Amino acid sequence: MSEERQEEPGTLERAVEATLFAAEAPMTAAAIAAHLGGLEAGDVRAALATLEQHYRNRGVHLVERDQRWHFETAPDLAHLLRREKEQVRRLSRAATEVLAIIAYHEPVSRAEIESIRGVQTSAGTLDVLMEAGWIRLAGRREVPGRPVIYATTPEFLDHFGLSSRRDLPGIDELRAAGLLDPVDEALEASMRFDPDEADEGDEHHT
Amino acid sequence: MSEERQEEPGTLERAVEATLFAAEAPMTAAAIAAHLGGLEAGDVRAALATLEQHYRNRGVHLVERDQRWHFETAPDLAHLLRREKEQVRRLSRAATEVLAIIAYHEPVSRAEIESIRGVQTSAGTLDVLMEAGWIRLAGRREVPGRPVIYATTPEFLDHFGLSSRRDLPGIDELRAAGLLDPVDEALEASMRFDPDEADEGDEHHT
Amino acid sequence: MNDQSFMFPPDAGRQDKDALYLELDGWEGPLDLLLDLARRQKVDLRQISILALVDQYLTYIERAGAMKLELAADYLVMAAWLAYLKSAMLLPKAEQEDPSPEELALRLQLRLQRLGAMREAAARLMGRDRIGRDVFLRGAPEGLRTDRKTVWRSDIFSLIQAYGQVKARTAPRIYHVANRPVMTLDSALERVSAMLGVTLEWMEIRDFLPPHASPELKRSALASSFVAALELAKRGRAEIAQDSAFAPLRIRRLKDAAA
Repeated sequence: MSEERQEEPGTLERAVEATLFAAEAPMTAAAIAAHLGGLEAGDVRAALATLEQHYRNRGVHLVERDQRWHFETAPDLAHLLRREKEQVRRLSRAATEVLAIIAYHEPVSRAEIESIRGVQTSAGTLDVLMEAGWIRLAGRREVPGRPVIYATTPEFLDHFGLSSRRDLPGIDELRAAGLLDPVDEALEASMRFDPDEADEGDEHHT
Repeated sequence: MSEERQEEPGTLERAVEATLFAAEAPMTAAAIAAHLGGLEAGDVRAALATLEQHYRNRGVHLVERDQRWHFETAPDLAHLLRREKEQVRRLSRAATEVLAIIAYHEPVSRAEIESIRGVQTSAGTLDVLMEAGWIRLAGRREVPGRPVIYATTPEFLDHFGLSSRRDLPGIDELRAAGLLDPVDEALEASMRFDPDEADEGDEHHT
Repeated sequence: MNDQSFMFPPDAGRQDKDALYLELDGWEGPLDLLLDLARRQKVDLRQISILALVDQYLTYIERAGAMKLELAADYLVMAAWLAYLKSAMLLPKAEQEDPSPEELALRLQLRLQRLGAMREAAARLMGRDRIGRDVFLRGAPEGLRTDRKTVWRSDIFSLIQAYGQVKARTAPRIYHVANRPVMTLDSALERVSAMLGVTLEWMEIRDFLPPHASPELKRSALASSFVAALELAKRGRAEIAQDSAFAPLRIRRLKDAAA
């Protein structure tokens, strides 16, 4: 359809339109007729048909369900009612460490992560990584207590631009890059003021 | 008017229409733009103008109040839609007067309200208006005693169908007649310039 | 004084005590009553005769008093003020004080105009199409919801750097003590005892140290030999002497002690 001719809506049509707009629940043609002061339900039905036609291409539709009429947002626009607003946040240092450990050692349990990091890991940190879609539960370790073990996901490789985990630099390469040098006091101090640290308050060194 | 040509509503127009239909409170063009995912407020305003035009003759109108938009039933259908139970709070004469004084003079202190009405204002009167959401504290007047001053809210404009305070009935005439100026100011002006003064007596003020 | 019916609200004309009382009760203070009386002059408030208005008010209050109705203090204060205003307006102009009665009358007129204007404004405001009375909002809006979702961001360098830091922080530390030769207490004891056995002369402690030792070993040997000397002295096998602080420490075997 390209263009349609619209007649000036009649009084009954306008009254039915307003009634259904203001109604708190869907109404039958008879209920609308009664509400408008004892009109013929048939006349109301005719008005409803005209309205239904008028709203067919609009952002709001007039729909009939179980003989009751109501306005609702057009189905193709339903997504507008619940929108997701994205907020970009940088991963905290604690979470980055945990993620790195999982990536290098997967699959690992939380206890193993903690023993590698040397600090306790809050449940929140793993939640954040799960929420980010970078780690997943990879079953349980068949040892006493059957701890859950974690592994990285394809999304993790994607985000970090890796084609596979083998792309991660090995220990020797890290050492060559100076990344294994003992953390000196200055670095330690600078890390203490890392703003990301704020959300790691629940962790303490063992 | 007989017939008008209606174009198929555009995507943005439909989205704005659906958003405002579903909204539980009036929205500014900027809020609609943000909700629809960071559109230009200008584009939304254009869509609002088209929609306003489209609904102008219908049973439901799109109205702008204090730069916020909402749909409401057409005022001329009031007699058909008025419910059995009155949804509107009945205000005492004192409360309606106080509300009018605040609306036409805002921001205004309680002492200023009382000097116009010639009686003390009971605390309950202001409370009723605050509770209705029609007035708000608007800071303090920087005079001795630093009295609290009151002003109206966007909900007040909404409720009384005012696009802005400029829409207050007769406000321009009242202002032109000096009836919104304090008595002292009007007195001074009138003693100095009022040509009627000659009629009141042949006395000349020094 | 003007026509009585002009001064009284129509239903107060019945001269019923209660009705009059209720009338008074219905006014919100003297200004309200004055405005009502002024309205009965049926002229623009700007053209109002203040003198006639004052008379009406005073008559009203008088009648109420005659009927032994309790009058609120502010009605009586207003009556007194208006009586003063009336007398001032009737006085010859020359005897007038400041503020002039014209000014006082004008002030009253201006106040009545303002109250009248606001009363009309209130009525017009209340007569507008009001939400919930004349116009209605959507009865069952679906509502809009915005769910906030956090998108996490990081990069490969941060990742490997973090791993490096974990490794560096937690790598088992190997303490290299090789290349640090020491002389144990046992060997020092053995050496000092053996050397003391050779002579009864005093010997300086540095004579007990291995002659070609590295500086590190010498420091260790000195400490161990000193402790060994103390041990031998305790066992009564040697004696230690020092002439002054930091002077050479001398050791010799005790004569009667067995070597």
